[in-house]
Amino acid sequence: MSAKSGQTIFDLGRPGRYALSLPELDVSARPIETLIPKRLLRQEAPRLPEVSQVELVRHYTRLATKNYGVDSGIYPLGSCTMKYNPRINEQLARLPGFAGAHPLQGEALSQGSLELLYRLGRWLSVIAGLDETTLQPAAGAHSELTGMMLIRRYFEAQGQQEQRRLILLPDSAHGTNPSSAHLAGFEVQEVSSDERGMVDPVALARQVDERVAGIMLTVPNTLGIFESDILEVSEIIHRAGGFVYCDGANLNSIVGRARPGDFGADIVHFNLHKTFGTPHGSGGPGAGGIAVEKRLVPYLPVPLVVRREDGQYALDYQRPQSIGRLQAFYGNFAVLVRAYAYIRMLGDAGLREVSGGAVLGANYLKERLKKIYRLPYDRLCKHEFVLSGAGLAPEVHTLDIAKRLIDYGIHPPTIYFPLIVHEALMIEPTETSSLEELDEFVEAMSQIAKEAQESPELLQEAPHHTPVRRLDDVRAARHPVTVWPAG
Amino acid sequence: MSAKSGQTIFDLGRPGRYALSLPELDVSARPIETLIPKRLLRQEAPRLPEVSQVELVRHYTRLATKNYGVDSGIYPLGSCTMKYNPRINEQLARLPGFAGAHPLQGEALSQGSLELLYRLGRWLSVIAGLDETTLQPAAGAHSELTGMMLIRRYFEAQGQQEQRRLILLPDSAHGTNPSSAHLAGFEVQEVSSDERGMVDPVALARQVDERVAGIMLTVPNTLGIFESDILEVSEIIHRAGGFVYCDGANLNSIVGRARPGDFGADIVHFNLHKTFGTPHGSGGPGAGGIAVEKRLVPYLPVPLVVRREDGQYALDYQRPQSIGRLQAFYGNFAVLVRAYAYIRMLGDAGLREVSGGAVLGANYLKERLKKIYRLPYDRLCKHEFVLSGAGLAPEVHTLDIAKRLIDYGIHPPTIYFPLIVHEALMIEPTETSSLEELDEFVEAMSQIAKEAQESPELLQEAPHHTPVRRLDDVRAARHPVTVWPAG
Amino acid sequence: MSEFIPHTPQDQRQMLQTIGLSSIEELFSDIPQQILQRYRPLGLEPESELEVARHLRALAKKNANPDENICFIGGGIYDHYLPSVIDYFLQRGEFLTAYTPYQPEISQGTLTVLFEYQTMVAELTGMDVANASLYDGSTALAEAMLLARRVSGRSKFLMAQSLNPNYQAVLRTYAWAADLELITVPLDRNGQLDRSFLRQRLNSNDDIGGLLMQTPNFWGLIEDLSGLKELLGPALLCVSVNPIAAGLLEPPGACGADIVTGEGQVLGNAPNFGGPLLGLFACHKSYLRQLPGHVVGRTVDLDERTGYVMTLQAREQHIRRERATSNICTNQTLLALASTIYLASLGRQGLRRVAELCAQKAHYLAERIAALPGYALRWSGAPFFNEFAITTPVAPQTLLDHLRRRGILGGLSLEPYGDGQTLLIAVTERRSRAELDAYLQALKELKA
Amino acid sequence: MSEFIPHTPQDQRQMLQTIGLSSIEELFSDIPQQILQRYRPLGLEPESELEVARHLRALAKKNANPDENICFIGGGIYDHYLPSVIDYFLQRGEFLTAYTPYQPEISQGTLTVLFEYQTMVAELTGMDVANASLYDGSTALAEAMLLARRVSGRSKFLMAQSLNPNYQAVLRTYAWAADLELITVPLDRNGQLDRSFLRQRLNSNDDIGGLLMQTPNFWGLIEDLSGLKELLGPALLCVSVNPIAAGLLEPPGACGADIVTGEGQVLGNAPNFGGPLLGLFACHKSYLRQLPGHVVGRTVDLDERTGYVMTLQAREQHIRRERATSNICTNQTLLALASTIYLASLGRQGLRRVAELCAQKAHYLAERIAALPGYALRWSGAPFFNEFAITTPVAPQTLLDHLRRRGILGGLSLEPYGDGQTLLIAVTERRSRAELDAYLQALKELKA
Ligand SMILES: Cc1ncc(COP(=O)(O)O)c(C=O)c1O
Ligand SMILES: Cc1ncc(COP(=O)(O)O)c(C=O)c1O
Repeated sequence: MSAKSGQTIFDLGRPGRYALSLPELDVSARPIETLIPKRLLRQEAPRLPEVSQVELVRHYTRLATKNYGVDSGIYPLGSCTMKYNPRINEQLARLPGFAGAHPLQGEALSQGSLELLYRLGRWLSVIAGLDETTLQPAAGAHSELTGMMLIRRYFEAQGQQEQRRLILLPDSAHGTNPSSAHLAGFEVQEVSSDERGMVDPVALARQVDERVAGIMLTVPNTLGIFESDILEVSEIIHRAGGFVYCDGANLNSIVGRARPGDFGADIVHFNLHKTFGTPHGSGGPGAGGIAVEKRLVPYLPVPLVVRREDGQYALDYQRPQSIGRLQAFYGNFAVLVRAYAYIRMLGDAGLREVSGGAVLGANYLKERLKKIYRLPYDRLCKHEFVLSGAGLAPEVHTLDIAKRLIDYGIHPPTIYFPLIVHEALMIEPTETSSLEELDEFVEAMSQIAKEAQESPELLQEAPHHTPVRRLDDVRAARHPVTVWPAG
Repeated sequence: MSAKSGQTIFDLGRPGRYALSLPELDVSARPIETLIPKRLLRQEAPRLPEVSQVELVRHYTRLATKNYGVDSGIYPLGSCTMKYNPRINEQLARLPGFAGAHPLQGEALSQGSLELLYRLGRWLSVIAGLDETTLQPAAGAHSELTGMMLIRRYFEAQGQQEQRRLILLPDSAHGTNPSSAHLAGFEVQEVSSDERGMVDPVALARQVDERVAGIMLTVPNTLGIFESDILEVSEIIHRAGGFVYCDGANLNSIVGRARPGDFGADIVHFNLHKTFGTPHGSGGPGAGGIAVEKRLVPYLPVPLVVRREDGQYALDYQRPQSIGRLQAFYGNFAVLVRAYAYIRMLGDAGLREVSGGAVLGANYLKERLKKIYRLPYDRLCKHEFVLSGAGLAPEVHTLDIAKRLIDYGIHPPTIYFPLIVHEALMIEPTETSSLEELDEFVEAMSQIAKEAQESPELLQEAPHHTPVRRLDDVRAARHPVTVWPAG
Repeated sequence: MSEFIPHTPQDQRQMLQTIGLSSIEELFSDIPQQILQRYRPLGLEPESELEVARHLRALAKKNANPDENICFIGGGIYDHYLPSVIDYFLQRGEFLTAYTPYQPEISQGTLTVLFEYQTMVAELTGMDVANASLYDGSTALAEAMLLARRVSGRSKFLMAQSLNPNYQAVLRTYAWAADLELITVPLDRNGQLDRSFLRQRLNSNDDIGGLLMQTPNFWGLIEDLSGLKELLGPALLCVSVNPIAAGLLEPPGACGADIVTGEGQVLGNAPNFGGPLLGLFACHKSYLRQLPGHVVGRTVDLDERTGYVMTLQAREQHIRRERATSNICTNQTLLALASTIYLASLGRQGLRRVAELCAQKAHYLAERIAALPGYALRWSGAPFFNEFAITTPVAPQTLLDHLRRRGILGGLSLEPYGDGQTLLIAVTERRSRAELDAYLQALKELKA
Repeated sequence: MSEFIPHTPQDQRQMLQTIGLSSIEELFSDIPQQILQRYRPLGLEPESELEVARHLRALAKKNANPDENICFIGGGIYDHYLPSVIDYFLQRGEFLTAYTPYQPEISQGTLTVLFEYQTMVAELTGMDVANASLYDGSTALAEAMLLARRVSGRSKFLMAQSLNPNYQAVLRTYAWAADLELITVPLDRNGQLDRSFLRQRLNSNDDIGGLLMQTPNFWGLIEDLSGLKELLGPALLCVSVNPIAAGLLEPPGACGADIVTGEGQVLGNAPNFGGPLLGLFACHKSYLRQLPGHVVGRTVDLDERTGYVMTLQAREQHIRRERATSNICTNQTLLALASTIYLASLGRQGLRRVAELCAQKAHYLAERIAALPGYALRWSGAPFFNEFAITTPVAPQTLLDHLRRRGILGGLSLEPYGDGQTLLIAVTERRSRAELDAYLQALKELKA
């Protein structure tokens, strides 16, 4: 049956239907009011859908087919590292011993989980070139917050909490960076990128003083450029007594070859859902984690997974200087299982191939596409690069290019980010795109450039073959309807 | 990426790619020629695809979206009972103890499998109203063959093998019936349906003599009609010394209410993939099985699953009169697990609702559609009924109606079967179609009837929105290309 | 070349040629040599799928086998039945491998699901609006505190002592970072929020931004919310709930709550050793533009067809940057999908029935344990839902070890939480009568 | 009302009204009362998903746990590794819940897969064409016999004694039903087909329709096919193969075979206690119109786009009825899908490597067992692939029991097959060195 556009599960079903039967009560039933006072009880059952199992399955099957995932095709969404997610990981994360493990079942009954967390933490410390890792943060932004808190707690311990109020941030930074710094109580100061798209050490040195608690740098940065003065930059910050925080969302491009700790980072966060091939789940769960250098270790969140002398793994809560907890338990464990398996499958050689392949694909695309689109920063790039969609034709915007790509069966790149590029198109093919797919992408982009001149309305009205066409964002925000039925 | 139409996995990839890594050899490697003489070895590796895992996953994901299953929508394919398949069964069939069980691991290590087979066999015997069941046949047709063999072996044991050569079959019978009878060495004689769409006992009595080994009857028959003279029919056959074989493909409509053994059947076969909600898998595997009355028990295939005095389950091979084996092991076990779970979930009450719902839906559709389409046999139907697509408009055929339904997002009914209805449209909604879906189906069928008159080309050129349009069958058969690349 | 990277040596050559380089290494020439030279590998050989599967299987076995250990542990994570349809959809590549739905035309699947999810969360909590998920129940409550600070402008918060201690720890961390002060509201003698303390504290002062509490609380006791909002006045009532209990209990929204949060793991998500979890967040519609995280809204396309988009993005970090309502970016969408399918599966009557099964079975067990010599309900003056604290005649750990030998994970010892000789026991609809009786039998067999 | 049947009481009333009846029972008034009255129920209460899952889990546990029992059993079913991608696609509703692809416009998924499958089967067997699957390896060989009868018009068949005994049993059943005579070709002293018997039998008579044989044969021994077709003349050479061995061995097609069949379970399908299985069937193109079962062919649509259809249907039962080439209707498509994905995953080099791993590991184990005192290879004069027979110093069952206590399913005792003191051992690529050594160690520890 072809569903009506916008149909929800609430639009289906009839009173009395249900999709899951439940066991009969097998202990003596007591009137519920004798267990819980009547005034605390709900007057009427919550208005949930009433559908049979077949209606439910058909509804969500239909919805699934309206989505585009990495499994559907190339997904060159810059900064997001939409690489292929190995299928085996879905089986492994569902092993009953893992999926069924209760976080409070005790260390003795959790040795498998703890060993996995411990080993993964060790590997990530090595990959970061740093000393200790916590896997508690649930995502990248949560990791940033954790990292900022560590810095703050450090300066508190030094009695410098009043002085060290400033976190520096390049203007190309991801939005979570300033937001996380702010949440941890810091003031944020922007550092302008120079004409190379990088932090200029000379300018930076002028900006830095004893109020600086640290700098947050994305390496390579969101233009896909490796900060070639990174050693000087780190040096400047360190000399001023600040910390270098590395946003590791882009680690995919250097993993297996270079370590943030080796270029001065004191904290690195991981987006395991980016670099280590765990699926994005339509927006999460991902998994975070940060590696830190030894001065910051005492402040890491509790509990920390440790290996005891006797070889047993344990949760260490005896950390009096810790910033405390960042979430209820130990992190997004099931996602960490996938990352662990991923690293094991690849090994050192594979990790090196990851960055090699990611950077190779990006530079290949860049070289071919810069003949057609404007490339504001024309340098060797790492895993991604940023074109400008401006100037193709009057009245044609980056948004139009993106939407037109959908008609070619391709997921659009990230658009309008980073903010320092006008009409940005941020393209990250990842190492899992084949040469054929890269060529198809170039082909589509060239066609679109032609269309922009010959028949711009093709772009402006795109996409044409999707379940819905362009949606009215303004209306959604002006008259928000966020629950069913309409208010 | 939008794939080219007809693209196969062979059209993808590049030499050297692969989608699955393998372990290194962990025992000392020996030159393969020292293990197996060179002349027995393949000269070059078989020409299999060379694709990375991501290419593979994208290819089969794309192909999946080109298919329509029960999960996609209503599937009123007459005779096939395309009901909803409970999802839980997929998990249960994959329990490691079942999926990983080797058929030769021995009875002691297979008690779970054997118990399941034993219990399911017992239930099916009860459902059939007969004495003993074998679950060895792989599908309906295989069951028919088994049943025919039992009859033949029975008459051999009676010394009547030369005499009992004839199997009677109504002209509405499914093609597998005559084919199976023939394979078992019988001659097939057709019995004409009368104007009610049933076997006429008077005419039958005239046709029957001592050459008759049996009759194969589908009950309800392929018109969806319950043979109301079934007791007389059985009586006639029995009196003549023959067996009544009931093709149970349509049991869905009487399960929980009537038992073939109670109307004279000596053998009943089950299509577990129809009546008991196991998925059809794009054409299989299904699972068969036959229940028989006691005279035929000695001839059942080996091994038979039995329960020993001590409560242990066993495989009984000591069956000297058995027809032998019908396949290498014990039947389509993993499908049988699903059928077993299905019966347990429904229980007696649920099975009764199955037939109630199936017959209710079919009669509802029949009543509504007979106002628009010709209904050659207008009686109370069971789970299905047969319309004629003829006479809507000149040059419009049942095929066109079927193809046009696809444009409405609906899977077409079975067409051109049974053969006794001109331009047949055989419609079986099953009990899992909701009233809303039935109404949508009626709506689509009415629209199509209108279109047939107003714009017949809409039907004749349908479907319009599928990945491919109507395909050239004649060309496929005249110049067969059945392997890649084209011959 | 691994199975995940489709570049053959020939492909590499061709690409390098186009770029004008001759080796992969040259692609990294922009990284200072010093840095590259310092690189140290992990010392890991690549492993095939078969080997990794074997290894992880062995690792998983070092945990308790959930098939052989009947779980009575709660404390925020509960062992509910997971309907089979859910996992099928979680595995569908179209949901599993998509990104946050920033391109709505090819994301209507996710967006529709999130719209359904928001509706269900609002319905269960009795609130007007909900967001599209947060990390977990504890951070959701922390975000509630931050929202309450934004709208109240006040920086002192009351925090119930009956709140899950792990949540308290998270609140302390977030409060410290946001320069907020937390004041603990002690328990009354029934194990519930001490209203007289509350009344006093609120009278003496008008600097309180909100009350942060939980029901059923950490001990499983149902808090009576009536009159709380009246006491609080302009301060925000922020309540963390168990959404399964919502099948039975009056929702906080009906009792005046301003913000309701909760842990959605119970709605069709596996325990997973504590993560990923699902932070529920719902509130009064006046705070819609203050919501943390993504929100999906309904709109129309160019042809006036209904569709869904992420909306009110001006609140979010990628637009508002340091002034965003939250720093959250990646959230827990796939768990929201699971929960939506879970609630749709159970339906209107089913959720109530699950809640009833939990409550009935928990009371069956509680009463019978309490009747055993030496055992007693830790708090007998307040109603509970599906979790209860029992004081025990022996050290809880001794008892747990004893149960464990009988294949029972008997609960949570409250000793580390400062409540000696006490065991916290949770019962879900998955527990059969036979399992409950096995628990009782095991207790009877324990020599004191 | 169950969760699978969406008719509410109100829906039922509405439908009945349209039909003009007042109860569901009246819908069954066409069934004679006597019949309805005789009805007896099963005595089964409905069970919820949770309960059924609990029950089946308990039942499955009564089997050997494959995680704790390392499998060395073969005999037609082998414990190969199942790549993870396969099961994902088997579970996709679009494949799992579709019918046979009679409506090609909405079945291009299945049809394309089957076209790929046929290509791969033809390639592995070295034949021109293949069908879209049969029930299993044994019935596939039976169908080969029937095809050979049709094209040769002869009714006597030679059947190798080295053929899997279960397959022999199936052939006997089918031959009996089709009035064919089977003549057993004995083993020579190497455990292979006795060529002198063959030569004699073929010379003395020209009534033989074909030879039915297997390689590797039941004992794992590779049969030398060279010269066989020359001996057979017009009689058809029908060979059943293990498609994994095809990664290493010259395909029968290259040795003159007319029909090649085989068991496809090894190609990515679980053992499943022996079913469902996958019958491979390939032959010379001159028999294309004699093929049993479905065949998919390539064609074009109205716009000349490539597409696939089921073709040559005039052979099949639904058209040709009793004169059909076979009675098969439902076949094993989903297993064909699994096998296609399996072979595509391994790819050109991978299949060879799997075959090599099997062969190397089997030889490692065989040689070391044979070197133990009292043990010997049952047949040492012929090469084997991944399965071998060993004569043992103690009764095989004693040995198997001993191994089983060490978590090893040690193989198949050939005692029931008339070969006393002999054990048939199979080794796949899944077996690690450690597992092979554990086997050896266990044998060493067995006191004779
Ligand atoms: C550069 C950068 N930093 C941080 C983040 C935030 O990570 P997460 O979405 O996991 O919170 C992202 C994700 O989009 C990113 O691209
Ligand atoms: C009436 C009838 N009999 C027999 C069969 C054959 O069953 P199977 O396809 O399982 O071999 C069918 C299936 O289409 C059928 O509809």
